[in-house]
Amino acid sequence: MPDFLLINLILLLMVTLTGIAAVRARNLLGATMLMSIYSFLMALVWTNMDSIDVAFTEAAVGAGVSTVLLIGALVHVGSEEKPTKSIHWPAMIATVATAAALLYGTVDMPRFGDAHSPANANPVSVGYIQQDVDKVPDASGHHAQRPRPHGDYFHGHVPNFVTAVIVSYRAYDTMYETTVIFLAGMSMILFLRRRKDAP
Amino acid sequence: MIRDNLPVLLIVIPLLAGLVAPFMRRGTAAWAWVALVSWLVLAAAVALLQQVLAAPDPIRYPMGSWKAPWSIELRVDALNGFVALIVSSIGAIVTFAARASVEREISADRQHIFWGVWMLCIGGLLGITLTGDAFNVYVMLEIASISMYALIAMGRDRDRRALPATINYVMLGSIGACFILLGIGYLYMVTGTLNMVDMAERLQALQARWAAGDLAYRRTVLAGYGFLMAGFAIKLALFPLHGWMPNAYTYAPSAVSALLSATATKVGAYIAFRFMFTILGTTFCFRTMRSGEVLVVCGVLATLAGSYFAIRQNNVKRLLAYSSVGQIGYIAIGLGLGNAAGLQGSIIHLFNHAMMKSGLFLAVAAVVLRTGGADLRNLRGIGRRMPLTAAAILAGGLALIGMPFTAGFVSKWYLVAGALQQNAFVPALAVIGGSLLAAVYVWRLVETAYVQDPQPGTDVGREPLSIVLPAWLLIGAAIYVGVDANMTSALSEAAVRALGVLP
Amino acid sequence: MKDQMILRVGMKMMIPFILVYGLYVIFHGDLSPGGGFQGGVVIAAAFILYAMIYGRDEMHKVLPRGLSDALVAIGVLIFAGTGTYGLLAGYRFLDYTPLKPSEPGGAEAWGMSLVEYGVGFTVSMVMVTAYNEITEPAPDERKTS
Amino acid sequence: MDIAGHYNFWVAIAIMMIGLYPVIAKPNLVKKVIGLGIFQTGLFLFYISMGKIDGGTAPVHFPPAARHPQNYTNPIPTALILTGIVVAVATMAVALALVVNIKRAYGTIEMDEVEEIDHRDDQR
Repeated sequence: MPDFLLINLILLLMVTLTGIAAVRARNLLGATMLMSIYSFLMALVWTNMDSIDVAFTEAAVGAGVSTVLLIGALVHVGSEEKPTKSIHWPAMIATVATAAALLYGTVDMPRFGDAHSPANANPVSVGYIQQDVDKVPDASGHHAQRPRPHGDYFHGHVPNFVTAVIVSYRAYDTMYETTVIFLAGMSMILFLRRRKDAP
Repeated sequence: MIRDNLPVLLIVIPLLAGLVAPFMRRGTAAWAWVALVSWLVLAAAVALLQQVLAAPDPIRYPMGSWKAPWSIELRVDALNGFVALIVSSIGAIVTFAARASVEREISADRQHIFWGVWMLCIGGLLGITLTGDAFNVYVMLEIASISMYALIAMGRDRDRRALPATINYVMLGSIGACFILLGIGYLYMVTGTLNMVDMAERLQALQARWAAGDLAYRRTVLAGYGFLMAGFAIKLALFPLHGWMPNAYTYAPSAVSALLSATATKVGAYIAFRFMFTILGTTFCFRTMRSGEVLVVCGVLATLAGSYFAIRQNNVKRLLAYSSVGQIGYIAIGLGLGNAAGLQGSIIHLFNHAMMKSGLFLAVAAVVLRTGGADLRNLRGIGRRMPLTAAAILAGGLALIGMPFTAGFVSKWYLVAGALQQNAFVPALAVIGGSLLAAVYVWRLVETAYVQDPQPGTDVGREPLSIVLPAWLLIGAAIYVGVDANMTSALSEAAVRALGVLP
Repeated sequence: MKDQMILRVGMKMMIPFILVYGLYVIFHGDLSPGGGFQGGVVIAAAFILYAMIYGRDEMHKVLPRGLSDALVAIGVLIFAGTGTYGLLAGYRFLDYTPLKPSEPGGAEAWGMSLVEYGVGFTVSMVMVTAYNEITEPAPDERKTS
Repeated sequence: MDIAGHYNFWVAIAIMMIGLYPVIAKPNLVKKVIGLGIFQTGLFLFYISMGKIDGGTAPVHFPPAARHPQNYTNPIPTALILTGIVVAVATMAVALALVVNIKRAYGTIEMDEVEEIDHRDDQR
């Protein structure tokens, strides 16, 4: 897999450098543009790691909507950042401590890309890929027998495993994810809508 | 059919109601709708708790009927059911009381949206309480947090300082949520499942391997646990990480302070209980990680420092917020002791503190409504002008101190008993010392209300009974469980049994 | 940007394609990468572009505020309603089987599509609302301090 | 423990820390929001890294291929992170709305100046 490794390393290097540049940029509009570039690069990283859905979302949301929102906010707040002193030591100590704790945890982790790690070889993810999960019979006797004796529950209707996970197996999470978005919209109306236009 | 679906009804009813409420166009209509629904939710919570106590095993509800580790399931045992009862009863009573206060403090054209967000906040808190899936905890936490940000920021109609208070909470709360997500990720990485029961079984198997000398994935689990607890400590406002709380509760609308002080931190405490006892297990938390000692130290410091800071405040809402920091210290002490009596004290205190604190905040909301502010000077002469309100503050204050025949006494009794069982004298002394400090700040409130003369030239008018009577309902409940502790001690015993500490 | 001829004409030609692409992403969520969320954002991008080029007042003629506010809630209600339908039909919450009891696998696919449409409505309209509100000029009649 | 085996997690942690530092250190609220965004993306990179499988492909099934778990990236982290991204953008929208409100109420978005103004008000 040398090609994967090479592309991955180059992309990760670019992402990291863009992230540092976005944080360090004095001009907030510049920082916003760097954030947008950062999100696009991150989308590439995820495409390279075979998480197409996440890459798509990051490209649409991180590079698109977030940038629009940031620029919209900058129109109101101005794009100059006040100069600050070089290093904020308490923050640096907190950051280094957090990083140390996180790195301590990575030492015992399964190898990156391991198909036999506990997460990847678990029956849960295997079940999601084979789409061979049963339903629990309920009090009224529904689901007492399977629609098919073996194999794919969806009869091939849902080839995208991720979609099956987010809107069927774990639809409850997704429902509340949509509610989070609803709440964000309501908060924007609460905070920013002008008085006469309120619904 | 309703009996089989009670757990999900408890979550879906607030969701649907909260989605509809913003489109009622008038604040009062939205309030009436939300108040009605919150009583319905309370009824469902009571029925669910009865069902749980009658059933031998926890009630499990797989979403979408998918088999358990693949689906998200709700899992309700005595502890869940009890916390859901706390959240929904506070939600019902405070919603009922909040109308006058909200109409005064929030501009009229935003109230209908405010009530929708309010309902979703209650729904999110119930969602955290009932879920049996680790990642779902994070999603529900975000529902509750984002609605809390919106609710707290609505205080800016009265005081612009609500805005910086909220943005601080947004930053700290988001970092806390990220820590929780990191912790869940570390645990997912070594177990491969997100279902709490499944995760617990796999972690037990892993711990058996460690005991046999094979230290596979050990450091990953240790780091993951550390991040989870750090995240919960932020959400719970445990002492060194309580920074967001005083300002948020001070500048939030009074009704919001009453709701959040009683529910948000309690749910944070519950989820720490759940992860420590159900998922990782007592051996891991108390032997391998020594988190008992850490929690007791934080709890002792919180009790003393919180109460000390409370004494120095001149704003009643801020005083009560620091008092909450101290009271959360008691919960942490009981959790850190880890024996049956300590845990029981902790769980009883969840209930007691919710009742007392939201009762007190409601009484303060009545004062704000009539005098226009929550400073200590607004309290002057309240004893004569608003006798019921002042009496509510007095009774709630006595319960906070932990006088005999009030709720605080029962939980502190259990906590001291739990500490003495382990020959831990420092926490026992801290519980008593915290009560003494509480007596000082409660005395400041009572002295201002009853002894000092009212500010001349101000007329407060009639007491707002729509707020004061619900406040008395909450404080009355706090006093009732102090006199007759059978209900709470039986429930907490069942809850401790569900945690697996008692046989 | 109202006086930029090339932008006006170019956008007028592009916006239908953006909308169609957004709908494609939503409708094909179960077959290919994408789904309600991503498609919703793409659709929102079309409206936001329109508002940028022609001004927000023009966009409000196409998509009145009341409508976008209502669709925000209707999207989540479609999702929760699909779940509740399972409940009312005697199954469990979010069980899509009663949508087509004769073929449970197909019923799941039906349910997933419905739910994705709901997500698409909410996400696109929230993004449009967020854009509208964040670009709202500062109110003169209300001083917050 | 080998460098080749964990480098992706370390890069994810580095990105998280690049984001965490400005959230604590910078007084400018927009910078804090940007930092939070970077922190959350690093966290998402960490999640996606655990689902990656050597030689696997995107989690979409095309009929002749076998539904063998070693052929596909683990769909669970992907599904979780889709939710995570949505939550992140919701948080960002709420935070930016608050920042705009703070600018209107205080005339600045530097947190230290805001605190100074509040402190001065308290003195009065």
